[in-house]
Amino acid sequence: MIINHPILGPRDAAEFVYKGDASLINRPDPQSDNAAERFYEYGYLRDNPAGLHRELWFHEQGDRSWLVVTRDTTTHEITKVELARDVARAEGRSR
Amino acid sequence: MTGKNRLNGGLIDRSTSFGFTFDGVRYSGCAGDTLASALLANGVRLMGRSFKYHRPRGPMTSGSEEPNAIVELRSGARKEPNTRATTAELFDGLVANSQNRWPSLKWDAMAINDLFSPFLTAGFYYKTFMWPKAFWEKLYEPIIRRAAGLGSLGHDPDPDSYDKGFLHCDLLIIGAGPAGLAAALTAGESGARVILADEDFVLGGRLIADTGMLADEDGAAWAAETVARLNSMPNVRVMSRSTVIGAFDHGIYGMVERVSDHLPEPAPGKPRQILWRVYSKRAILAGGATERPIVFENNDRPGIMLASAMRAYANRWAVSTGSAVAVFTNNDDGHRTAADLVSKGVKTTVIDTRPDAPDTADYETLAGASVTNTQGRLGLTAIEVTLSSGTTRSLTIDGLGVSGGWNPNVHLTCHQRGRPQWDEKLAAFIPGGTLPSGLSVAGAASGAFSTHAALQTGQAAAVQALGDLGVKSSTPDLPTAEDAPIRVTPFWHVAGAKRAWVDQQNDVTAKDIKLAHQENFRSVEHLKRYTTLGMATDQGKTSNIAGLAIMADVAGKQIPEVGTTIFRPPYTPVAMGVLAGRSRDKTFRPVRKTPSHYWAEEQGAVFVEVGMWMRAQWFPQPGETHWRQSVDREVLQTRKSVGVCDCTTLGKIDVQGTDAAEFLNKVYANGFAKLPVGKTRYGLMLREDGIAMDDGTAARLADDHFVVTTTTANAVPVYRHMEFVRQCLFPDMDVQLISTTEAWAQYAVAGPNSRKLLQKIVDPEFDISNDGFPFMACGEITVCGGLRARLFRISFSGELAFEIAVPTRYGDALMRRLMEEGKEFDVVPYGLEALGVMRIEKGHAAGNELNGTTTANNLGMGRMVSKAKDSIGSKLSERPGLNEADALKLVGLKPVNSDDKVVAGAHLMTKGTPVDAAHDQGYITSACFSPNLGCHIGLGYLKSGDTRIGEIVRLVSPLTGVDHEVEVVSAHFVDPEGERLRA
Amino acid sequence: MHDLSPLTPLGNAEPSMETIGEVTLTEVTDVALASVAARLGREEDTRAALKKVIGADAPETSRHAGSTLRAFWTGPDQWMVEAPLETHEDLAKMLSNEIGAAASITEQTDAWCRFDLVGRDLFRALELLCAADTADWSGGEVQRCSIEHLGCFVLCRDPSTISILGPRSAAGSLHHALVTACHAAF
Amino acid sequence: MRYSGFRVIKEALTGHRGWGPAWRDAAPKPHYDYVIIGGGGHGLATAYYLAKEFRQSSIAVIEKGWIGGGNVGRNTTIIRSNYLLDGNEPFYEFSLQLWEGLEQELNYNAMVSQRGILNLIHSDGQRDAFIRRGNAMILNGADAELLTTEQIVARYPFLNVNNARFPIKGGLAQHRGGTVRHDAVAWGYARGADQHGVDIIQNCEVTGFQIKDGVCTGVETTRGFIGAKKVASCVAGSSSRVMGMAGMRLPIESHVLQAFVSEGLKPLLPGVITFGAGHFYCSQSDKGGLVFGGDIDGYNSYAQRGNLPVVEDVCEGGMAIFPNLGRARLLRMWGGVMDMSMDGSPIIDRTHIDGLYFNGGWCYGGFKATPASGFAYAHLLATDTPHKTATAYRLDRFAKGGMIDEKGVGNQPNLH
Repeated sequence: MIINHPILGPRDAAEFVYKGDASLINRPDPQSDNAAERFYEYGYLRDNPAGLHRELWFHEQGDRSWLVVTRDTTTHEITKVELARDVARAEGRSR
Repeated sequence: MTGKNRLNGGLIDRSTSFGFTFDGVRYSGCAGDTLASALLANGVRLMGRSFKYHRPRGPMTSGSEEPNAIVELRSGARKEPNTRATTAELFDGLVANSQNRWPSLKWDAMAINDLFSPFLTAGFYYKTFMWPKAFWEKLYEPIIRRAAGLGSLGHDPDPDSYDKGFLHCDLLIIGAGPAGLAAALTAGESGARVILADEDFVLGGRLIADTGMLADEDGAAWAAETVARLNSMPNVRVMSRSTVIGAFDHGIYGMVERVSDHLPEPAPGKPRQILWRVYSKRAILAGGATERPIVFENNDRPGIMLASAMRAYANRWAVSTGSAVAVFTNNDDGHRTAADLVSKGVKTTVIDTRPDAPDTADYETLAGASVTNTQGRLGLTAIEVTLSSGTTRSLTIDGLGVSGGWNPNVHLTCHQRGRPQWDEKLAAFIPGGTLPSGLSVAGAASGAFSTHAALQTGQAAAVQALGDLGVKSSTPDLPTAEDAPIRVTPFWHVAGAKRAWVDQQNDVTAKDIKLAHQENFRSVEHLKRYTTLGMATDQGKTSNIAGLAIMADVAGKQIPEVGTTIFRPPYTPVAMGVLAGRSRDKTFRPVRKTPSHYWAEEQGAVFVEVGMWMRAQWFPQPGETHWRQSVDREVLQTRKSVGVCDCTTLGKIDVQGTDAAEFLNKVYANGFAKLPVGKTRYGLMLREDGIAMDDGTAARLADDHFVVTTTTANAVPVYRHMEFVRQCLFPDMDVQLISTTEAWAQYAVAGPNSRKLLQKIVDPEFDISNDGFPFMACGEITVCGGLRARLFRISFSGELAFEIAVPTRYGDALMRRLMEEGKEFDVVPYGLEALGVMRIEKGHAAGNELNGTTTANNLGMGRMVSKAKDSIGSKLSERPGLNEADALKLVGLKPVNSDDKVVAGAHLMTKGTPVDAAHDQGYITSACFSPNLGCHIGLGYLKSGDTRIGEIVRLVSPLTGVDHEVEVVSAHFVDPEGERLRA
Repeated sequence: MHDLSPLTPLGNAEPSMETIGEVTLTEVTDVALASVAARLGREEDTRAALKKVIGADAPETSRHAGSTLRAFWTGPDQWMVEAPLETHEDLAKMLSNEIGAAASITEQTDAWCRFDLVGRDLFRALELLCAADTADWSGGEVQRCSIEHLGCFVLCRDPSTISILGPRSAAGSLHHALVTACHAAF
Repeated sequence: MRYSGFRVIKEALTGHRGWGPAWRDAAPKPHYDYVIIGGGGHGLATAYYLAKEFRQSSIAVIEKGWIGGGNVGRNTTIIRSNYLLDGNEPFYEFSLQLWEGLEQELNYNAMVSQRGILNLIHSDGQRDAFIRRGNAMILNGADAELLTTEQIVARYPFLNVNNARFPIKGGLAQHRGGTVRHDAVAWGYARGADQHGVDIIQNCEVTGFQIKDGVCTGVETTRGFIGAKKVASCVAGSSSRVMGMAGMRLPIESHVLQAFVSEGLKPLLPGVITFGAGHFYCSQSDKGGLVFGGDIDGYNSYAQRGNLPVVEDVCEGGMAIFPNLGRARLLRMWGGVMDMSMDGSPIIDRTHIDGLYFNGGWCYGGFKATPASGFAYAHLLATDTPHKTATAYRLDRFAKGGMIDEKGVGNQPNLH
């Protein structure tokens, strides 16, 4: 596969390490009252769609960026690649 | 003249004659021959035996789709089983042998199977060999296994080397026939980066096998000129002997270049083959088409082959495949073969299934007739023809060409599960469904069969592809060429034929297919799996369609209703060696060496693999005959005086930034915010699921600068994890991470005299006394008169100990200096084993304890998981299942009888309970002989272990025959109070 | 001045050098390295400071620039600085003084081994080693990629000079891979 | 019709006219007691044992394509019970015992070949781990033997012991492990289930569940609604898709695992062997092909095909231990969709919806588990209590912290 890195352009997916569903960015608030339940769902439940999937890839043999790749799991077609850091900020994560 | 069947003309070099042997008999052929063409030229038709019935077989084709003529090529360590004689290039001294026969190809004892064929129908083995039960492994299976299989693989390591490489292009063109050449010419002239790949060693596709004219020159000449023209273009890379084996995601193609297979052996330093990973923006499949046979009684004898193959042997290789031949056809192309043969002076008769067959004065045509049987034990001698009148006529011939029409080579279009679609006019499957992204198809592969159509569609495909890339293409003039219409009347199998072969290599007959249908194996995939149709080394290139047709016939359906099977990579079988490339033997993976590696070699150290690292395991001294002697000495001497160990392999990560401390608070379960500058702290890192991930230390060199260490094994995953936390979870933290594992040579200097030793090399302005540099202190210093170094007062051994780091290039010199200066203390270097012994004696957890299922609670570090702050893993570590009352706890174990061993991997049982899984109490993680305690000791996990100190439990290892009593003790065997550390 | 003598990544006192066909392969040990990673919000300050240090604009993505002191891009707002070891043994400290708190500086001199390939058509060896498309590199390019399972930097100094930086501890394996590829290609 | 050698001979002499269909193609009835979704090995085995062992009738297996078209027809045919953890080992040992009698049970020769499986050991730490595993196997009633390198070389004389990057320091053998002709397992169970009255319905895809007030009463399919007292999902890689129609999210990701077969060769490998310092496991089929595989590609996929890097990684592993493989040729490669669970272990459980049951999360342990999975699932369906060897395979174990993590890699499916 080829991942079109937003900074570096097309790179062989073999340079990357896969983590999983991009929802892993949305780590629950440990202070929230149902934190235990939410951490369980965060840690263990997945949509696992047959179709568009937003997923995390780490450019280990490259610039060490974590990316959010939008890929169709039935065709492997990639329609969008973003820096995970930008996505995380956009989704309200900070520090 | 090489061979009695050699004709005039052809593309062989008669001036270069090659000697070769087949089954020990010497023959000679020419440069440009394949093994098959050379054997045929010498009058050898019998080249193999079929898989199941051991029927005599000769070449059916002249290319890579060959099912029958497969041999063991070369000898000794270079022997290649199952090699197609039809593609093996002849070279001087080539050695080939027939396979899957005994004692000889002519007299094969296993041919007896042919007599028993009524019993050996499709799937018969699923219905028998069941009784008695034990006989399967002992009797039936060994017999079946010995009878099965084709060629045999040698035991010697493959002596050749293989390379892998990476190519980039705008346009990859697969196949160098008329369509591919036209496409390459067009794209090349347009300045695009082009790769033109063809599996053959002479480019031109059918142009070099046929006699058609392009404008006023013959096709082969035009092909040669065009190839020369392409070779002269710097932006075009023409690659012959290069098979595109698979279409993978996003325009990546796998291609195998056979660099040296046409040579007796590869030139020094050169690979046998190269696996190219081709990155293409666009690709054109111009892989041509494959003629298909017609299925009739005894259609598998040597001498019976595809009509197009007969034509190719005559035209390209100047080989006559019979003195008197017939062509059995259902389409006009069969007549082209007849015409070519007649023009070469071969007496030819055409048997055309079509009543309205074209007629000519050049040869006899039997219209509306079909071949209903054949004779000849080891090769064709005669055929029986049933004429349109119904009467039969026997023809005494030694060659029969069969033409059932042509199938486009759609294989690559299926590699991403695209499904071919049926074309009624061509009576063939053409590319359909979703093609691999960026791939288009031209020429015969797309169903454009005439040479004219091939040239035009090739150019059009190139123009289209370049257009997609925004490249304006020039359209060079293409020569005029034949544009004969396709006239084919589907005719798949002669009615009533039983022992008529559909898949010749796997011996699947028309009858087998009917039986599969009768037993409800009706989906194409069931048919394939039940009869093994299309599962042979040719992947059904010549058999699948006929199989479908017969299935459709029995099911009373149309072929497209029955469906089609999709082809899988690779296009043709690929040597495992080239898929591995250079990653084999000692170079399977890189070797990482520590800074003291070369010094340790001089000391005669014994090394051990730790991941990719090579680490000194122990340093044998003269007179030491057993490793234990060395290790015990290293341990005792370190605890008594001082020892030095290379611990460079521990991961080191530079953590900097104004939020560095806050960041470490997130990734470590315990707190780091309040760690003062100049101090080091042990840190336990959890995965988000609450399980211990890694442990190490973090040294605070400045407010905004930490140096974190990880275990050797986890250096990379921990760095990746920290980057995830930094970029994805806390993107606005000001923290930067840099791995510095390799930058520093780091040595543990341990033992009561470690300070004294270090004081001799640490520059005087630095006070490393217990007050000036207490336990867990760290700092940047200089040594040996000004060399920058880092000093940490941390201890894995439990002794007064330091770790000192200098720039890696000085690591070797520092080790030598430490040994020199340490002489007065009888300093010892110690290896991984002694390191392990001392950490077990001290009760420090390591990889065996941090096995990915243990929690801080198991490790006895539950209290370290700070509730005061949020850290990765803290929440999920609270789950009840991870905090049960009888949870495993890390304990020490010591044999009751001091001679008994403690074995890592042994399980623990409560005394008096049965020894079984239900009563399992835990297991030993690490064990060693402790020279300090004078007995074996171990660390292990025991249910409620922390409350069972003093209890005697059973240590059992039925696997290694161990069963004795051990006492549960504190994991801290040595200096439990930690006084030595602080001395 | 201390009296310890350094070892090259290949384990010798002097850097190795060999010729394969028309191509020379040299172990390079006289270059100091330090990484520069901009602090959050200080990216522009870091670029400005880096410009002062290398006498050229901080290199953009996948490029390198400079003269005596050079820098190459290693990641977003992150660079590696190269300097003569002779004069810049303590490069990291020197950069810290220059760049101050705008960036995190880390000594990298001994984290890497470096081999230079000099000769014509070097891409023919490189295409057997890594996925980088080096055929039309003209100078100034840098790409991190995997060579024989090792994470390496490939820098094009000029069309006939390529530097390959790899993990120092695996220098022997990397060197072997380069030699093998050169023999296969040339 | 009973199969036997005599029958084969009789039919041979009478033109094979007597062979009937191995199973009937049934048309869906409006209602069944049990509807099993998925005509793979597990689904067909479940139906077989439900009918035969638990004496249930009115059972249908519905399959969207053709039976045995999923992983049971795409795997590397290995059977073994060399597991470490108590949650797993008894179950896989039970499965191995069922394999041992399968042909006689089904009167179908699935070629269960107990030729032995061998895991190579390359480091001291690995030996410690394998000793712990071997002991766990024995304590659970399975067989295990620790072999020396010499013993291994005696069976595999071409093993790379002298020139290996990672030396071979012995191996853990399970002699009762081996291989089975994978397609025949599906066909044998289908034939057996059919003979016990199970309706096998091909080309029948589930499009939805009928769920009223927390009770599942049937499935919508491409061939109409089929009512059921109990609906049992058994669809491996499609688990998330199917259970998603019931509004459930699962602790599962679907990943592609590639498998490979070489050209046919005369007998080379006596048993099953796995490399311990890379990704490669291999056996030789009775037909002569080397059947081998390695790691999953590592990214979520439903595409039933993989990519080159893993192909290369697997062949590197093969060459690392068997340098003579260089001149053998890879013939065919394909991919299967694995239901990779969050701890690498399966789930056989009721769901929070009454009448809806779930079986999945097999990772690549699925094929060897086929008989026990079918038996245990049938037990659960018939009795609503888990089979004694499958008590740990609960859906709620992740919330409660009762993971069964053989590899110790945590909640990341692609690492299991």
